[in-house]
Amino acid sequence: MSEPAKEKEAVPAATPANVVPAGAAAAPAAAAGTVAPKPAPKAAAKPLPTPVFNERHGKLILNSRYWPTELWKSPWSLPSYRKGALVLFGLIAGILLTGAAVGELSRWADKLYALIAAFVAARHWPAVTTDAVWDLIKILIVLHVVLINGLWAIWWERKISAHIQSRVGPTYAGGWHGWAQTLLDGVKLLLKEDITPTAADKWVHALAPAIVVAPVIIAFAPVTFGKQLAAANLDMGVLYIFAFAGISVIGVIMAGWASGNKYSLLGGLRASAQLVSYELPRGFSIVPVLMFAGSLNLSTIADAQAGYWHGLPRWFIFYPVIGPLAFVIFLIASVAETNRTPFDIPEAESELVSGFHTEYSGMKWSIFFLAEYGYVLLASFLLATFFLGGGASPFAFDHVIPSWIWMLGKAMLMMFTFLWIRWTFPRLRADQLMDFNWKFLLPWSFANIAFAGLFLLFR
Amino acid sequence: MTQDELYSKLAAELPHLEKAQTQVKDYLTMRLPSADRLLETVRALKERLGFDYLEMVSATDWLGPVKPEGYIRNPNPIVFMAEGATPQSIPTATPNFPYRPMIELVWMLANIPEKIRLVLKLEVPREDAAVPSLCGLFKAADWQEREIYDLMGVAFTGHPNLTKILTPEFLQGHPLRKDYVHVKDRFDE
Amino acid sequence: MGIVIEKLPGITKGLPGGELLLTTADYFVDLGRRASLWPMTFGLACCAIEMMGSYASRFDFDRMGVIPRASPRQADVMIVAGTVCKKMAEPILEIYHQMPEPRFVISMGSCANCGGPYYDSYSVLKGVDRIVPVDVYIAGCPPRPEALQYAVVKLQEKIARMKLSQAGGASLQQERGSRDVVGGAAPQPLPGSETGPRIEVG
Amino acid sequence: MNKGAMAPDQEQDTPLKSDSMFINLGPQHPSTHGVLRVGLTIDGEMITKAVPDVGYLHRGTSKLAEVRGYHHCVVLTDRWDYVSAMPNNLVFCLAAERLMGLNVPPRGDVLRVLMCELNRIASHLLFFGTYGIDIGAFTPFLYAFREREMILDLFEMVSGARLTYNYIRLGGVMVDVTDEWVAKCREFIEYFKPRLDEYDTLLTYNPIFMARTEKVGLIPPQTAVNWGLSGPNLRGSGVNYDVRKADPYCGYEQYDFEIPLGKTGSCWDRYFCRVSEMRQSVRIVLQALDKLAPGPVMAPGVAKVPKPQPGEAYAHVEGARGDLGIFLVSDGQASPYRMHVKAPSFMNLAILQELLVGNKVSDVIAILGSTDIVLGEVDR
Repeated sequence: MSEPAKEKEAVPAATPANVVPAGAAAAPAAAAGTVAPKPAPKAAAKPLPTPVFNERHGKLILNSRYWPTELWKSPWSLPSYRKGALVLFGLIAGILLTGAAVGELSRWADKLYALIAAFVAARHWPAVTTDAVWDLIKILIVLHVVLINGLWAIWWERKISAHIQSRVGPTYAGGWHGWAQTLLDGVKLLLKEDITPTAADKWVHALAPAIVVAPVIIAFAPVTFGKQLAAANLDMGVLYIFAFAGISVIGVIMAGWASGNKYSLLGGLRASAQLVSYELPRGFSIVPVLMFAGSLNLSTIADAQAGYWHGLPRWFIFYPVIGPLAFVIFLIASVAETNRTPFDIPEAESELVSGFHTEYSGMKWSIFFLAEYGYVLLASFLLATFFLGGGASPFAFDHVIPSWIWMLGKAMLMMFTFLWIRWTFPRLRADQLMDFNWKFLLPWSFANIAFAGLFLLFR
Repeated sequence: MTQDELYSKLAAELPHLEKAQTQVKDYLTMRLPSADRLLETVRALKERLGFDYLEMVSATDWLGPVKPEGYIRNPNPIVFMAEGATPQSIPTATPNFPYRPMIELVWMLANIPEKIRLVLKLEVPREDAAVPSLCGLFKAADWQEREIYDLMGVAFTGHPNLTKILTPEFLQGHPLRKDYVHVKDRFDE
Repeated sequence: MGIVIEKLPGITKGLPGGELLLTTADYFVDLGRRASLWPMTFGLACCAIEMMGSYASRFDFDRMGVIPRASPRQADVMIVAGTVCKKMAEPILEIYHQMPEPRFVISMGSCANCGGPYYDSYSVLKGVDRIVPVDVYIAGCPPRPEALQYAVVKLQEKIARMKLSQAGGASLQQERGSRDVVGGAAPQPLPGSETGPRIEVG
Repeated sequence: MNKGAMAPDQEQDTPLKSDSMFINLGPQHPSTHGVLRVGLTIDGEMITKAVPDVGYLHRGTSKLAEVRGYHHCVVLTDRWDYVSAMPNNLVFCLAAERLMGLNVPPRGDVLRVLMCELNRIASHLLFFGTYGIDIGAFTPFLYAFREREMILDLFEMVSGARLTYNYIRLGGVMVDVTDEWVAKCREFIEYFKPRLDEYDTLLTYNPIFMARTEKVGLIPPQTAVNWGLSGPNLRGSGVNYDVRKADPYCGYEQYDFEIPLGKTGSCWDRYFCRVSEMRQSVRIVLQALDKLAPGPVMAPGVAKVPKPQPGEAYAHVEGARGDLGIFLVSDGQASPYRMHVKAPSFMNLAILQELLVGNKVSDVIAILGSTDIVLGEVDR
């Protein structure tokens, strides 16, 4: 907006012939006939300087527009890059130091439990109250992990995608790097009109978001957030997670069916086919891990990866052939399970408008996103637990940084991988997606089980 | 192939074609005497002379200067102009210009390997203007003929799907005809 | 949430200290609405390219929290970017009706404002405000991305003045009943809808 | 009539199979690139019938041109193919100049070529970006726009506008460029060349992208010619037809460049033709910059209100989308008596009704995107 004003200042004589610089006023009839308001009388065919349109404007653009040419030659010469790297380093260091100061969370949990027990004992309440209160706290924590993750992950995804795409992402909301963006989005969505289309099946339409989001919250119960840090230390934790995570697909199909929209229906159909198919390689890919660990308990699996081979951590991903293969298959299948690019055909924006949630508005719609990011977090924690050693430190000499920091760091790394994939790849077609699953992922996950069996046999 | 070569070739192969009075500048322009020989001529051009690329189908209404009633001339309150004022020039008739109640159809055919093009012209009367469709020979004619039908009101006999293509359904008349008068619809208030 | 938003302010107003409560609520609600104006990806003509330009790297609409949504159900603001032809008028009306309250309309470019260079054309609607209520007009043919961003800033200023106690926080359109056809035109089978295809099938 | 459960809203009594479904793609849809509507009859995910419906952006420019002056008509041309407006200006000016018998000075011709080629790059960049979105990759769009903004800056420096330039006028171009502009243009080209290789790694040879586009939407050369396709859509099928070579204008015969051709006529070939054309355009731009010799840019004696002699003229140029032609008739008045636009997008779109049948819904988007239509030009 300020450019024309600036320009006006720079031009001393604002004549109607502003578009024609001074040289053109006396230009030959050649050009003046079309450009100048008052054509000069036809002079002799003497070549005069050709008019140059609005030279000042051109220079203004020349000097004011940002071209990333310099950036491309040497990004580190830019002070903002150096400053950003410094801030990032400081943040990481701060988090590590805080972690070191806090120590293991399980220790604090025990203390808190003892405190509650003492409080209950002092009041002469029945002893079961302690466990009830303790369970309630755990439930609330698990619930809030999912909710806060939604706030965090969406903001993070927008920032990361922006920086991948040479943008900056949310900046204004909340002040510092737009930290409040998701929060304010939530406020808006909460107060948005909630539309149920006339063609929709009302009850199913309203129930679908709940059925999508409830399993992911439930599935977080056995997830270990660090050493001895799980809401419920289940012996069949892996099975439990997979069982509950599989329920969400029903909600997706319900949403697609009940919306009364053909795009939604197509989205729902695609989702059902895709999610059911990718459950299989996802499940089979971790069978080698279970074979090595000999347990379905997530804590046991994490503990089985403790220790080092000559400095290299004994994580499953470092097992020759078997580990990386299982990791890649599980990662791909997880991306597919969360309906994200390149497997986002159920909600393919350029094909099906918004897929199964086309007809959802306001809070109901945002619940789908809560579920999606919940699954991303769940998959990240599972990847960290199964393949990256859970809370184990990657360095043999490190005894300071607590396990929950490592767990969180690894989960965030995995989450970043998810976002990175999302903003890099194009989308597969439905049949190619199925081909990829049945002809590549599933056979190789079976083969991997065989490899693991042979490995165990001849160890 | 140059235009002269093409002309001599045409004179030999298709003697009923004659050179048009007004030539489209820089292109050889031939005139068809009547509509019945159109299909036969174009088929010969396509199969024998290799004009297999139909570049353009156009039509001109030679009735005379365009009627101002074809334009919406409501005084628009947002446009700062005097009541009823119109900024465009209102076309007037050129003296001694042969205006006539005819529609002249123009086809431009190209021979891609030979890098030569040919303009075919055909005049039909304005009332019940109808010419055979070239859809059977060129798929390219499909939409172009529909466009001419929609805007100019020339019926192409034998066209598989001769319906409106560009104008809205409630628009009456063919806008590019020179005597088109705009009928107000519900969006014009 | 509809009931809460529509009925609660009236009740709260009568309570002691209710005004103060409402003012505070207004602030946060408007903050949320201001910070996340999601437009529809809805391009009509030339202006749509400039609209795409404003989402893209240099102008980066995401800074203001503006991200395009493909479905009208999830959109807050409709940017009418380009020439509104008569054939397109009815789909636009329908899309407007599909958007949830509170909803806003930005008329981008001369064509959408008043017909622009096509002011005397037989097939162009002379201004989108003949069919939907417009909040912000942008001049230009086409307007620059900066102008579109300025329009969003202006719209944010307008939203900041919205009050929960008036019309349930929605704009005045709700009172006027914008769910009905604005402008007195009778509801027609819409060309863009799936209920009245004009295309032959079979 | 056995109407299917999912198609209760068919107006026509059509013998649909019981499992067919009618889908409206558009007029408001993220991937129709404007206001196109395609009525799709699908069987599962397979298209059995596709009917494109255009006219949602019909602005009646042919009619309007009959009351506008020749100079004013250039303004109307900007808005057909709004993604690459320079060739639109050029083609109208060429036709009008033929009517009036004007000769453009050499520097004017070089500037015209320069601007048209830069605009071709800008247009193909937009295609590259939006095609990425169609296939599901969002990031290429942002990269393409980053580069496109630079070209728009260059245009803005010479014409003052970003999209609708009105730069090429009757008898030449509006104004000359400065030396700084030339330097800036060279800087852009230097920056842009490596970016093209980057695009290849990002999208062109991406396995997923190739799988989505390589064997999809095949157009054999005969079909392409018969449907009157032009531009990269025709050349993707291997037909060597480029107006710049076949019917040179503005001195294109003096430039050294190649016409990239596809092999099978698949979506990927059409895409690759455009990406390769960007490289060729870069070559032409560099040659044109070298050719810029001092001199006038506007022919002398262009009247304020030109009234050409009665006559007819046809001019066509190779726009970013193909063979863009104008048929101009004058009866000696200040406005064209008739202006017909032969729009390449219009022709490229018509083939969809044949091309889409038998493909999947996902492929519809891939095919539609690969034809690179601009609805402003389709409907005019």
